[in-house]
Amino acid sequence: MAVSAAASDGNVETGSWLNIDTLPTLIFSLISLLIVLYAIWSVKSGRKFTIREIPGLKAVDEAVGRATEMGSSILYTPGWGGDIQRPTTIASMNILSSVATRTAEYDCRLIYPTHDPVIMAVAQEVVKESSIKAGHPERYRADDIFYISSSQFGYAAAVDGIISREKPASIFLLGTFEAESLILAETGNSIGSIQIAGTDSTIQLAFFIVACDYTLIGEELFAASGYLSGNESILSSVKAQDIIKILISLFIIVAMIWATIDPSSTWWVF
Amino acid sequence: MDIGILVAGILTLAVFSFLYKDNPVYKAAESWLIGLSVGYALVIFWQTTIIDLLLVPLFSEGRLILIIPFLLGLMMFSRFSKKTSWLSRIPIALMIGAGAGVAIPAMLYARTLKQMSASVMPIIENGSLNIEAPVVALGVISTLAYFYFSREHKGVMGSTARLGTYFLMIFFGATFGYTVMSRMSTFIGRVDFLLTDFLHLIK
Amino acid sequence: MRTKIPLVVCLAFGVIMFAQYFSNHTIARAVYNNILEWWQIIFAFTLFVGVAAFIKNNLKSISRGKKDTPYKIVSLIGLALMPLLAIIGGTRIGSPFLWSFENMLAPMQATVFSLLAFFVASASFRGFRARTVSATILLLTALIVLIGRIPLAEMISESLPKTTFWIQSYPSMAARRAILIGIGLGSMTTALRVILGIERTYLRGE
Amino acid sequence: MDRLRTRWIIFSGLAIVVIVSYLITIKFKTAPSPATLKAYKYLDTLPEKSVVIFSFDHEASSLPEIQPIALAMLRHAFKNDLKIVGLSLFAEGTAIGYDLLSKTAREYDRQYGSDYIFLGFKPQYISAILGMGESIKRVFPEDYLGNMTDTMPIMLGIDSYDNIEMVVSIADGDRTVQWVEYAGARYNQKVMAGLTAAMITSYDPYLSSEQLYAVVGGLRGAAEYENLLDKRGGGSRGMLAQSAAHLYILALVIVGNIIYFRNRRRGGGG
Repeated sequence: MAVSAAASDGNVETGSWLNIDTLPTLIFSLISLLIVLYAIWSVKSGRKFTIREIPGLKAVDEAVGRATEMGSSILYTPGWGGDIQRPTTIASMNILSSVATRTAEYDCRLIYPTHDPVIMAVAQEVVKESSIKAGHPERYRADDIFYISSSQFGYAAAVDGIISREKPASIFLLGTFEAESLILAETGNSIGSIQIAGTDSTIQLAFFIVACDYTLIGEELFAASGYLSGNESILSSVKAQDIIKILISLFIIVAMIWATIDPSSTWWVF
Repeated sequence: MDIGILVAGILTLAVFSFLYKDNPVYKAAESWLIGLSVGYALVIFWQTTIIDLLLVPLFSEGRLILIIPFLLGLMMFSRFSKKTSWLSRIPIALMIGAGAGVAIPAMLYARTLKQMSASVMPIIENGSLNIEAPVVALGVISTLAYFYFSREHKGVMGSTARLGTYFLMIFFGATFGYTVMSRMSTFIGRVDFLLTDFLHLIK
Repeated sequence: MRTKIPLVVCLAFGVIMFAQYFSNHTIARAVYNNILEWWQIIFAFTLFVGVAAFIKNNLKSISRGKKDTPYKIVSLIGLALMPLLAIIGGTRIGSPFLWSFENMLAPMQATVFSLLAFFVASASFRGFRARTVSATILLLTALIVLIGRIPLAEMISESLPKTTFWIQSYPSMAARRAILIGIGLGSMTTALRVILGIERTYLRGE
Repeated sequence: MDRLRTRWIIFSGLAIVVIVSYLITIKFKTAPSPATLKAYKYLDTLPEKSVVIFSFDHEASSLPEIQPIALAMLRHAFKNDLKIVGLSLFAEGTAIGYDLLSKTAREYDRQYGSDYIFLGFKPQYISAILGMGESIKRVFPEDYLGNMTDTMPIMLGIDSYDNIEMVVSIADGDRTVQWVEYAGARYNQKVMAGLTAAMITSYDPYLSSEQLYAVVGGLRGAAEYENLLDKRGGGSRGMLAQSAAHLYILALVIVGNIIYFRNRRRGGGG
């Protein structure tokens, strides 16, 4: 296949190995990667990282407990928008793992409808593992984790049907959501379920905040997956992200003062 | 009346019947929709990907390297058998790995670096106070503080994070407002179709 | 071997795709374009797997003779119809395939989507309560935007639409920006863990 | 039962408000937002025969909202005798895009092949966007109607973003982000957008960092644009219904809160 390079430096035939325009990104990437690797390494060598309390997370136990008390079920949806490689889907799977451990302990039914066959397969495995970990492998029901349709509103309509028929006491909406978010959350709201939502889709967050009891906002979803699973590599990544956030804040403050003193300078523009 | 508009009008009304309650007409329309949409995707992907990107280049242009993704694609079907299903991990691993590799620099550039430098504005410009500059900087920094997980939100950190939640709520409120606007527009568009094209009540 | 091969594949393609971003070289561009094509091809196959699962599920519930059998049959007919039309009449302008898209699929999707207007209305009635300071800020901002973007606003006061734009362009944008930065960082660290093989969730599920 | 009844009342109220107000014709003056004005001015001052790409990056479901925006901008472009290259990065936008483009072209008596062309759909959008930076004809060897692209008169002087003044992405999701992040960042291509209202706030950071040139958002944006063009269309026609719907929601929120506070006072007193 013939692909010609877009060479900006005059080297039209082959282009340069290093695109100078991307240098700031490269430097920033390397700094970030080093910070993440350092955090992972320091956890490996025994350092403990803790995470602040995230309000929605306390509600997880409450949600499972309530469903058990009422002899009802729990519905868990990863949303329609994601596929298995999305970071949010991965975070959602990690949370599913701890929710499934608790449902297995309490013998509470867990329904997991999905729009993606690969997500279905992974979720089945996650729930199965959690049941084994909880000491109740017999409580794993493969049929409750199923594929519906890849069509957005087909999926939404079907999950809606399940919600109104099964009336789950608690609903988890964790993953990547698009317009179906409100259809699901509103229906859940109308039957009075406890709803815990979390997504990185910023538009849908507004609806979740209005219609759900607890909402994990954007990055909180990632942190929550570390908090619940106690997975140290996730915790260390969260720590690394925090360090980078401090650097970014300092950068903005310093550059802003600089810009005020010397308006002609533009070193902060990449 | 144009038969297409008639069909579209009837299907539109069938879907709207859901608002009264879940009913067989709606359910039939919904199943029809699901079936058609899956079939449509099948055709589009067959044409634009399997034919255009795989079969034509492989067989008429002789790009033999495409045998690799072809085989990897076929491995996805190993999922249907317990014994071989681990094979499907390989194509998935490729997609996940490549996706992750692309994401790191792209995310850092567009979502982080670029946004970071765009947040820098002079506080005093041409001798007058530029109120937006501190508002944006404070908004960004306090919201970042809300997303700071390593420490409990107490003291200075706590009040900064609290300020961050207020900025977040402003964003969610504005988004909610605009989304309401959007959904209403969509509905108005369907009303337009029903009143103008289907029922001819408006010229 | 069952985990090692996928981990190696993931690592290799992750590193290549990371590195190519910084290069303009012909070889780097060619490698990049090829991998993108592979990605696309494999993705199409996952869709076929999904369709196969869809057919399997539907046939299964039809054979069990459940109440919703007629609906499942409707779905399967719809699924078969589109490829059939495409084979018979092609997919270009004026083909039955495109006719079905424009007169059945598109209007139905648009209508299901417009149902959201009604859900928005009932959510506004039920969920939008000034319970706390945060909730009140959310509510007020939403109302300002709702009013500020209709022609009536200009009649009430010139400054109302201006306030809307100001809120949208500064405080709201700042929060969205911080969310973007946060998600960017979160995705970056997840991606890195995936490439390094620390995060293996996707390897589960056989 | 009570819950269901409230729902019906709310639903029928909305339907009545929108339908009745849509039947009434009132002309509004809609002052343009800064972003709409910027988009309009840009297209208005482009020299004749400049080439603009219109990319239909949306699904069929958002057509009702997207169509008036697309029509207004297309009319403007055809009126000013700009050349238009249409394409789609969403399968569902393809037929719709071609329809809109050819319908508007007929209004202004523009010829296919010399004044405008529709290239059709490419699924791998990132590689398509990047590829067009090197050669549009290689990414789209055939147009939507099956003509060889390089035989079309309009394509004579066009081969990459160097010959394109502006990309207008008509979108209901984050496809425009890809235009910004790949065509914009890598090839310095100017990009602006026609967006559903729901997406407006998501694009504010890109607009403010000037990665995105301008935005025409929602039915309201369409109405503003139509006003600037002095040509009435779907946007202006829908403005009264839109306003009525907003006021209806406003009323619902207020009534909802009154009920809430009244109940709380009663509940809290005991």
